[in-house]
Formats: sequence, C-alpha cells, structure tokens
Amino acid sequence: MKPVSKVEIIIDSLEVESVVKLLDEVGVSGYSIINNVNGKGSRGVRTGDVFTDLFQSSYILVVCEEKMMHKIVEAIRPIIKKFGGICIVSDVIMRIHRK
Amino acid sequence: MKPVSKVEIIIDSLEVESVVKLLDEVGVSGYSIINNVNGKGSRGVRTGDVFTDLFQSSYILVVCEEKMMHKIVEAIRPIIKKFGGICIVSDVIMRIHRK
Amino acid sequence: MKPVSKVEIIIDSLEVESVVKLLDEVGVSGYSIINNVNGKGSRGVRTGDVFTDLFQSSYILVVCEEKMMHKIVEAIRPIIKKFGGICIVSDVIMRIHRK
Amino acid sequence: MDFNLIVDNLLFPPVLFFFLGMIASFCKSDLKIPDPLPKLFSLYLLLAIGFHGGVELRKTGINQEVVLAMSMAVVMSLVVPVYTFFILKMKLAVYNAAAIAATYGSVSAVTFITAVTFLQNMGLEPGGYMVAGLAIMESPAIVVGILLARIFASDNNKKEKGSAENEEHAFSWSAVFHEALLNGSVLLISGSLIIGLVTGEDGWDILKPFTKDIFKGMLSFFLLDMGLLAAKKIGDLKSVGFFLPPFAILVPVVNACMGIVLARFIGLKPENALMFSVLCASASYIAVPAAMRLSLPDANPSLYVPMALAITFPFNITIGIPLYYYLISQANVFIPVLWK
Amino acid sequence: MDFNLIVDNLLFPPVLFFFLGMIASFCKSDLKIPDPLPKLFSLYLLLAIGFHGGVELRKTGINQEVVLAMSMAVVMSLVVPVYTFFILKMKLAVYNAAAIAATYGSVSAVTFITAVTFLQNMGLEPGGYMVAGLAIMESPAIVVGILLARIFASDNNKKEKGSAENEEHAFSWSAVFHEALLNGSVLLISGSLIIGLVTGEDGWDILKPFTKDIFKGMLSFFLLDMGLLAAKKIGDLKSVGFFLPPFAILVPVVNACMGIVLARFIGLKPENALMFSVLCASASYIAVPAAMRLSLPDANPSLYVPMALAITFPFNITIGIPLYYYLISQANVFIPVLWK
Amino acid sequence: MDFNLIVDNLLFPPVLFFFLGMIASFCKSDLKIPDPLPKLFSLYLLLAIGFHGGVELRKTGINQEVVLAMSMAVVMSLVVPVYTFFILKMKLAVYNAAAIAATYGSVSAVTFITAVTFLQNMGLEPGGYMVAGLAIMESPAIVVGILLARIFASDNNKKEKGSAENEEHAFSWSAVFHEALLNGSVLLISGSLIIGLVTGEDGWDILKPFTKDIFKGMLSFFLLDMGLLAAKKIGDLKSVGFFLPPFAILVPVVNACMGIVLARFIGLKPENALMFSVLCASASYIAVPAAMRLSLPDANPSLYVPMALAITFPFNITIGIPLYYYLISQANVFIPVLWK
Ligand SMILES: Nc1ncnc2c1ncn2[C@@H]1O[C@H](COP(=O)(O)O)[C@@H](O)[C@H]1O
Ligand SMILES: Nc1ncnc2c1ncn2[C@@H]1O[C@H](COP(=O)(O)O)[C@@H](O)[C@H]1O
Ligand SMILES: Nc1ncnc2c1ncn2[C@@H]1O[C@H](COP(=O)(O)O)[C@@H](O)[C@H]1O
Ligand code: NA
Ligand code: NA
Ligand code: NA
Repeated sequence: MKPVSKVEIIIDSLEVESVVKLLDEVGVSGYSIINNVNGKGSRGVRTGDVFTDLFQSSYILVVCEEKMMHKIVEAIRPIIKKFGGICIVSDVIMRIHRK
Repeated sequence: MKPVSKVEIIIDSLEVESVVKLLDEVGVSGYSIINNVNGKGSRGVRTGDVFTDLFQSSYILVVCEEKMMHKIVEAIRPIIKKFGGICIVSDVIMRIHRK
Repeated sequence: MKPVSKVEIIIDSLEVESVVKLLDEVGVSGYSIINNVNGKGSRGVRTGDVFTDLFQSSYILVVCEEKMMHKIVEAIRPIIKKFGGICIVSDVIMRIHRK
Repeated sequence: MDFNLIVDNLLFPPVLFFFLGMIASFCKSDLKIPDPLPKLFSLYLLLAIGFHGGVELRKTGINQEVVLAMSMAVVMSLVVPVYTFFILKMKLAVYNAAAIAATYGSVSAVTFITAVTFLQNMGLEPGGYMVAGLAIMESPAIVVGILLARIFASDNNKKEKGSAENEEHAFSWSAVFHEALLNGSVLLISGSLIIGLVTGEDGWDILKPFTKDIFKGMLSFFLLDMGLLAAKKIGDLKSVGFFLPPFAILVPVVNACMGIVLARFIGLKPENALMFSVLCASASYIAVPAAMRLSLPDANPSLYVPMALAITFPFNITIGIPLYYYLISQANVFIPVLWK
Repeated sequence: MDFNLIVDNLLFPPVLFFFLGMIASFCKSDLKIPDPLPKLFSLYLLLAIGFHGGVELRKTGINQEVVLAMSMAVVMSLVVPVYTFFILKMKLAVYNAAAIAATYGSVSAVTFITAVTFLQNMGLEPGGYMVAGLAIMESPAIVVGILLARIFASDNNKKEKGSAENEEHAFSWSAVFHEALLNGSVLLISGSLIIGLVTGEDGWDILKPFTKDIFKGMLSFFLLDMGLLAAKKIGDLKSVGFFLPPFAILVPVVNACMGIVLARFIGLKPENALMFSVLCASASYIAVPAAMRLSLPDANPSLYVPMALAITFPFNITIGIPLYYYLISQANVFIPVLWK
Repeated sequence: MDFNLIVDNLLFPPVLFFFLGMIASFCKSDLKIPDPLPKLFSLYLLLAIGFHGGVELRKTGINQEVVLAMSMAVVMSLVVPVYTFFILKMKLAVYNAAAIAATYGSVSAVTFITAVTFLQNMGLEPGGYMVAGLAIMESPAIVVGILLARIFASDNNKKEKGSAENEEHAFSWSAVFHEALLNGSVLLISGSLIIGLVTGEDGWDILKPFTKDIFKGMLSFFLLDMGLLAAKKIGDLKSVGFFLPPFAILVPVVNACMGIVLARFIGLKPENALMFSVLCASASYIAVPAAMRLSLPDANPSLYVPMALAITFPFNITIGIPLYYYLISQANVFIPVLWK
C-alpha cells in the first residue's frame, strides 16, 4: 500500500535503448516496455509499415519513488527534446510487488 | 509540470479509424494507439485468432487539456455506445513534451 | 462520470491464464490484456526471443469498483509473490461504458 | 460404401496435421503458431488456389458447363440461408438465426482446398471454374442473411428501440455490400483468379514452384493451426445447447445432397460435382463474422464461429468429402442428367 | 517503340499482384498482409538476390567490365544527389531538398529484382556483379545528401540555434556512416553476396529450391503488399505540391538515360546496361528514411517516402523498365563504345 | 585430423548465414528478423525433420539397432545430468547446478538438423529413428535435473522457508511431467514423426517439395537469426564467471565421446554414430528454460541460456560436428563392437 509515482514515456522505438540505459544509470529498480505504438504528435502521424517501421514508438512505464521520478524526468528530457515524444507522471498505489 | 487530462479508450480495433477521425475533428494535438488488446467486457471474451482478428480491441491514449477531454468524451460516446468498449479519464502531470 | 479504481498488473505471460481465472472467480465485469511486454524487475531483464518468449510479461488492466479492487488484489497476491510482477492501483473516472 | 475412401482421406498428411493440432490442444500442450503466422498460410492458400483456378479456367474457357454451374452456385447460396433461417428461427433469436443461416449459405476456402487435394490424390483435377464458384458463393448468403434479419427483426422491435442511436449510426446497405463483396478473402481469391486467367500457362510456369509445389506443405501447417483452434472452440460449444451441434452436421450433409442432385442435373463430371457439393456443404468462418459484426452486431459470434469451425469443418474434411464422393457415384447411377 | 515490351511486362504475374494490391486499397477492401509478414518477404528477397548475385559473380570473376561498371555506379550515386539537390533547393527547404536528393541517388532493391525477372522472362541473365552495384549504390548518396544539407544549412542558421541541444546530442558522422553502411538491408544483401561468392555452384545447388524456385512467388506476395502500401501513400501526395510529382517521374528517366549512355561507353551488354540504368533510375524508400531520421530529423518523411513509393516505384516497374530497355537498343545504334 | 572436414562444414551456406548473423550483431547493424518470424522457421524445421524421420523409420522398421540406440539415448539423458550436476554443485547453488545439468542432458534440434545436412552433403543419410532419439532425449534430463534439485535443496532449506507459499502454490510433479513431455517442440516433432511413419512414401511424395527442397533455405534463415541472437547473448556471459565458459565446451566434447564409445559398442554405422554423439553433445535452450521456469523458478536463465546458445551451439555446429565425425572414424579402428 505504498504511494509511488508512475512515469509514462512515449518515445521513438529507436530511442528505447538510450532511455533504458539512462534508467539503469539513475538506478530504477524496474520498468516495462510496450512496443509497436502508433500515434500522432507534433511530428505528424507515426505508424509502422514494412519500410518505415522506424517510425513507430514505444511506451515505457516506470513505477518508482517520487524522488527517483524527478531524476528520471531530468535524465530523459534531452532525448525527448531532440527526438520527440511525451512524458507524463501521476500518483498510484503500489499494492503488490515481489520485492 | 502542467496538469492535464489523460483519456484512455478501449474499443474494437475496427473502430479505431473512426475514433481517430473524431479526435482529429475535435482538434487533439496528439494520441497514441496500442493494438492487439484482448479482453473481456459486456460482450464476453474478445481475443484474436487467424479468422476472428476482427474481435480484438485497441487501446487509445490521449493526453490533453481538461476542456479538450470533455470534447473527446462527447465525440466518441456514440461509437462506444454502439460498438462497445470503455473510456476512462484521470489527472496526470505533463512533464516533458517536444512542443 | 463514476469514480472507479484502475488496477494495473504486470505479470509473466504464462501466468495470465491463472490471473484471468481468478478475475472471473472474484467476479470482475471486464478486463483488458496487452501481451508482449518487455521489461526489467527484481528478476533482471525479461524480454522475448524465439526460444525464450516464455520470459515476456503481459499487462492486465481492470477498471472496477473500489470494493472489487481489494478483492482482486488479495486474489492475485500469491501469484505475484511466487512468479513476480507488480500490481498498482489508482483512481480514475469512468466516462463511457456500453453497459 | 467404400470405407477405404475415408481411411485414405484420413491418412492424407494435411488432414493428419489437423488432428495433431487438435490433440496438442486437448493435451494442453503449449504448441502454438503465433499470430500473424497463420495469416501467412491463409493468404498463401487463397492466392494459390485463386491463381491455379484462373489458369485452369483459361484452358477450358467459359462454356455452357461453366455458366450452368455458376448459376447453380448462386441459386444454392440464396436457397440455403433462407431454408436454414426458418428452421433456426424456431429455436433462436432472429439475429442469431440469420447469422447462422448466412454461415451455412456461405463457403469455406480451406474445406474447398482439402477437397481439391483429395481429388488430386486420386489423379483427378477439378475444373478451374470451381474456384470462381468459391468466390461467387462467399457473399450472396451474407446479404440474404442480413435481409432476413432486417425483415423479421423490424416486425418485432420496430417501435421499441433503435431511434436515438440509429440516427447517429444508421444501418447502411452500402457498408454491408462493401463488406460482403470486398472483404479481403473474396478480393484476394478473385484477383488471383483473374491474374491466373490473364497470364495463363506462361504465368503458371513462373509461379508453379510457389503456388503448386509447396502447396500441400503450407496446407499442412495451416491445418495444424486449424486443429489447435478448432479444439479450443469446442469448449465454447458447451453453451450452444443441444439443438445446434446436430444441426452443424445434418445441414451440411443435406446441402451436399442438394448440391449432388443439382450437379447431376446439369451433368457435371464427378470431380466437379464433388467440388460443387463441398461448396454447398461448407460453412464460412471468415467472411461471415466480418460482415455480421457490422450488420448484426447483436448476433453472438460464439454461436456461429464454433459451429462452423469446431464441428462442420472437421466433419467435412474427414468424413464429409469422401462421403459426398461416394454419394456422387451413387447419384450417377440413379439420377438422370437433365441438361447437356 | 515496341509497346509489346510494356504489355508483356504488365502481364507478368508479380506486377499484376502489385496492381491487385493497389486496387484493393482503392476499393477500401480490408485485405492486408499484417506486420511483420511483409518483412519476411523483403528479407527473403534481399537474401536470395544477394546470394544469387554472389554465385554468378563467382562464375565471371572480377574482370575489367566489373571494375568499370562498379566505378560508374559510384560515380552515378555521387552525381545524382548533387544535381538533384540544386534543382530541389530552388523550391524546398535545404533539409527536404537533401533528403529527396539522397532518395533519388540511392537505389530500390525491389525495382532491381523486378528488372531481373523482366530479363529472365526474355531468357536473359544479367551479370552477378550487378547485385554488388545494388549494394554499393545504396549508401554514398545518403552521405552526399547529409553533407550537402550540412554545408548549406550551416550557412543559414549557424548563429541562430543549435547551441544548447547540440552540446548534448551532437551530430555524429560516425553514426551517419554506421547507419549508411551497416543498415540491415545493405548488410544482408552484401553478406548474402559474399556467401554466394564463397560457396559458388555447390552452395547454389544446396539453396536453389529456396532462393530461385519460389522466388517469383515471394516477389508476387511482396508486390501485393507494395501495391497496398503505395496506394495508401498516394493520399499523402496531396500535400507535396505540384512540383514534386513530375519530378518523381522525370528525374528517374533522366538518371536512366545517363546510366544508359555510361553503360554504352563502357560497352556493357544490353542486359547489364538495363540493370545499371534501373539502379540509376530507382529511388530508395528503405535505407534513406532510416538514415535521414538520425541525421536530418527535420526532413519530412511524408515528402520523400510517398514520392519514391507511390510514383517512382510504380512507374519504374510498369513503364520504366521496358522503356529503358528500348532506349538501350537505340543507344546501341547511335552511341559508340569508348572502353573495351 | 582432417581439417578439410571443418572447412567444408564452415563453407556450408546455412553455417555461413549463422556467422553473418553474428557479424551483423557485433557491428550493431539494425538487421533483425522481427518476432514471430523466427518462430515460423523453428516450427517448420521441427515439422520437417520429424516428418522426414518418420518416413525413414517406416523404411527400416523397428529392428534391434533401433531399440539398442534408443535405449542408449535414454541412458545418456539420465547419466549426463547426474554427473554434470555434481561437478556444477561444487561451484554453484543447487538450483543453478540442476538447471545447467538439465540443459546439457537435454538436446538441441537445430544442432541435430545441422548435423543431418552435414551428412547429406557427404552423400550420407542417417537412420530415421535418430529423430525419435531427438524426441526421446528432450525430456528425461529435465525430470532428472528437477529431481536432483529437490533432493539436495531439501537437505539445506527444509526448515527455513517454503511453508506459507508452498501451501498456496505447491510444487506439482504432474505439472513438471506435463511441461517436460508435452511442450510444443517435443509434441510437434513426435507428432510429425508419427505422421511420417503412418503415411510413409506416399506422404513423402506429397510433402517433399515443402519439407525437403526448401529445407536448407529455411535453415539458413533460421541460423541467420540464431547468429543474431547468439551474439547478443555473448554479452550476458560476462557475468557467468570463469568456470562456466570452458565447461560449455568441454562437457559437450566429453558427452560426445561417451556417445561415440556407446555407439561403437552397439555397432552403429558412422552416420548414425554421429547423430547419436551430436545428441549427447548438444544442449537445450528451448525445452529446458520452459520447464525450469515452473519447477526451479530460482534458477537463473541468464546463466544456462547463454551458455547453451552462445558457446555450446556455435561450437557444435562449427567445430564439434566435424570433430566428432573424425573421432568416430578413429573409434571404429580402436574400439570393438560389443553387440550385433
Ligand atoms: N498528446 C499526446 N497524447 C498521447 N500521445 C502523444 C501525444 N503527443 C505525442 N504523443 C505520442 O508521441 C509520439 C511522438 O510525438 P511527437 O514527438 O510530438 O511527434 C506520437 O506519435 C504519439 O504516439
Ligand atoms: N471493466 C473493464 N476493465 C478493463 N477493460 C474493459 C472493461 N470492460 C471492457 N473492457 C475492454 O473493452 C472491451 C470491449 O468491452 P465490451 O464492449 O463491454 O464488450 C473488452 O473486450 C475489454 O478489452
Ligand atoms: N518498478 C517497475 N516499474 C515498471 N515495471 C516493473 C517494475 N518492476 C517490475 N516491473 C515489470 O514486471 C516484470 C517482472 O518483474 P519482477 O518479477 O520484479 O522481475 C518486469 O520484467 C517488468 O516488466
Ligand atoms: Na455452404
Ligand atoms: Na537511383
Ligand atoms: Na545433450
């Protein structure tokens, strides 16, 4: 029943590797990734097809302490500023965790 | 650090095109789509197989101002009422955006 | 405009069947499943490849009354304790539902 | 009746792979062909069978036999949904009756393909125009089913509901025709047929290793997946009641018999008569659910999909095809040819 | 000019499947080849064409003709992006001009493959080294395009922006070269070529049923998907203005003509001259977008991708290839051979 | 020893595609075969090799040689996990020792397949019953591994933990057997073997273009993906310590030698002896992780998967197979036949 932060990031699939590296560097204990996200944003529609699957996005979810959340946001800000995407944050309750 | 609304829609994959059209009409600036969602609701279990992939759903995520959120909800209400699905709304903080 | 609970579960794909069975048993009216979730947690990195797609996770989303939420959390606790994963809970507003 | 026919058909590798799939599913093995690989096989089969049919049709040309057979195909795809609808309406809601009627009036490409390979194993080759029959019979039953549902449903709940929503998302016949005539499988098979027709023997030489040589292997793979799927759908049958499972065997046999008699009347050769009766006997699990979803959203897919997939399909590819072939040999003794 | 060449080319099954795809998309049929199945076909085609080229190259060895042709290939892939860039810069922003220039300087493997099968249908077999040309021409134009963009963009906005961000994620030439030279398609085709070169006839016997016999079937499937895709991209063309669509036809023809003249100078046989001119005429929709994304993120993919995919590609595989072949036969009459 | 054997084996196209995959991965190329396409190839290989084995087994029948070889297969799949477990337990936790022991006691279908094609390139065809050996050896080692872990783990932490949770999700031997005996790959290969056995030469004629002709092409594609994967897993090896990498080469060689001696005792022909020793030498990366996850959830997959996939597998398909073949020719000189 621990209140924690939920960070949701949507970013170009090709940048996921860099984001994961940053997450590891700031020391998050866990994250989840959903690939093949289509969508629209400031750079227009982004969907995948056989040639341009480089234009798909990924959804990254991190559940962490509030302090860690701030670190994450600062770490990934340059990537999103350069390559696009969004990062939103909200409060949730962690109910079960393997620990 | 802007408080915004997060709209989550789960709807039959075949209706995504109409929903996207409506989102464009009401003027949202961005949205994301995750396909191949299985699940259960008032119409029973809905999963995909080779013949009935028409029975899968999609998850649509829109982050927007609260005012826009109300417009979206009204715009898609008839589709969900006819074809099923759900639409939930919550408050989140937009931390990074390419703008 | 009904305030409800949103339960998000991330768990090994191979356990989804058991979770769904439990959800049916406690009587939830609906749920959604997104497969092919990669990620990292207490058991290290978990991603899928041709041989080890058994190491992928699934994301399960349940929107329900608060009371039901507590039932769900109790029901799935042993599975997460044994097989890993996380379960987080937050408050959302149900805006549209087919009913 | 010659049981060797049935045994021979059962010992055909693709059919055995169907059983392997069923067994794997019953044993709760984790064997599965993940999405969208089965789609690869189904697209391949449609393309190959359409193309092959077109090439064959080019050889024979469009003669009297072709025109007669195609007319009968249309007739059957109009008659079947009507008569089954009235039987089903006695037990089921109008929507479900219409959807099941459309299912049994329409056709199954994989059943058709299995029948073609059954004939080829005996050294016979059905006329290429039969593939045109497959394409032609896919849609009319769907339109008929929806028409029946509209007519009989409007009697009941004309006043009740349907006002507010209908204004917003009114029923659209153009959407129905679009879905029925231009759904992916109809279009792929017809398009491939036309390509086969246009390119003829030259085209055949170019594509033969792909569309013919590896065909039965691809079919085996696909039937393996069908077996996995059919076994899973058998579970859904628990909730359909006692009436529908026998229906899912009897109606195909009746339809096949009607097909056999018609085929004899117009003097089709046994191999073509078999294809025609198999078209009549088979039930659709692709085009129909797609169309029903739009037109009869209240019809319950977990009624008509498992019936077609878990009962009628396995019955047809195991016992049905050799049985119909046996009946054709009998029909040729007792029934006179009317045309020709 | 001999219109039979065009008609024959259009009646080639894989090309017809391309049209079937376009028609399906225009009719808004739900026919689709779901991801990642099209990737299977594209990987297959690259592997097969690379391997085949390697085996052929082993037969001829690396002689003067090969060296001359490869040098000309490099020349063309440097010249084309430069001259097109200056034309485009008159109408477009520097970034977009550079991206389109790179697109037309680079090459399309599927156009190449269609040309190979066009020749094979006439009983001709192009030299295996041409596949090496395909691999060689993919990258240089990309590097040139980025170079041009850097040079001309820096003139404009050197002072304005680019300070804060650039420090964090600085532009990296090594990343550009990595993307240009080691992207999946270049690597797969070059690797397969080397494997073919190393294993020669023995390897060919081992893989032939896979890489040759079913090749045209796989190509048909892939072109079906390309047709679906190209038709969808035509919609995106609305926003590209009046200047670019004619560009997307004229520039390939001009490039092909330059290729034809060069090929004649070095005395290539007609079949090799066709392959060379097709390389010059084709536009890339795989390697270029991948590289642009990193290096010129401001270039708009919905300009250069639809041009290459929805205009240049269909033009080349339908009219272009037979047209270039006709022009080659004329060139052989009027232009002298310089080398050899 | 005849190094030509190794060179010839390395110049075999499928093996070269394995290296191409490794190189692509080392260069950080973006070449990848997206999911679930690799599954298509792996399912295909299992189906084809099982079916082929069944057809061959039908020809020879189940004679004394078959029974002897299968018995030896069972013996080896019981002995290997036991002896390796006690070696591993000196350095590792009981759980990990048991999982690695099971990995090396079980078998790898792709290694097996590569050995078959190695023989075919020399004009030899192993007995079809060897495929049965592949199916038979997949499971026993898993059960032995779990048994060992249970016995030795219970000694240590019987009292400590395991009370509360165990009541809720108790360990279930039936689940272990189910997973070990009915996992997808065991079932597909056994099922295809039975289908081949039942349909014999007739079935072979029907499926040959699919299961034989394109086999080596599909294998090439699959090994390309295996190369990409193996190279990625090499990174994971950093954390396994100094003890395990040599283990991952020495133990397969020792197991192969034990296999060679046993094969000689029962008088197997060289081609069958090779297959038997390859079964002994290969390590599982499919069935074992699947079973361990349920039964030994504390065992660390990033120990046993990279060992099998990134060391043992590449070693076996490059140097191992020709080495074992050489050793067999030596064994036939020095070791007497005991049975037969
Ligand atoms: N307001 C938004 N709501 C949901 N997703 C968004 C939003 N804005 C951007 N995205 C996602 O982020 C991706 C990249 O956005 P952008 O960098 O703005 O083009 C888009 O393709 C969407 O998938
Ligand atoms: N309470 C719920 N929680 C999560 N997902 C739901 C819920 N209700 C419906 N869904 C999703 O929406 C789809 C359509 O629902 P329905 O229209 O009610 O059949 C289901 O298949 C689920 O994927
Ligand atoms: N803090 C977290 N935030 C997001 N996802 C997580 C987190 N912890 C675990 N997960 C997900 O749950 C899976 C299983 O976690 P675990 O059982 O801790 O290994 C991981 O592979 C992640 O996909
Ligand atoms: Na029918
Ligand atoms: Na070019
Ligand atoms: Na072994």
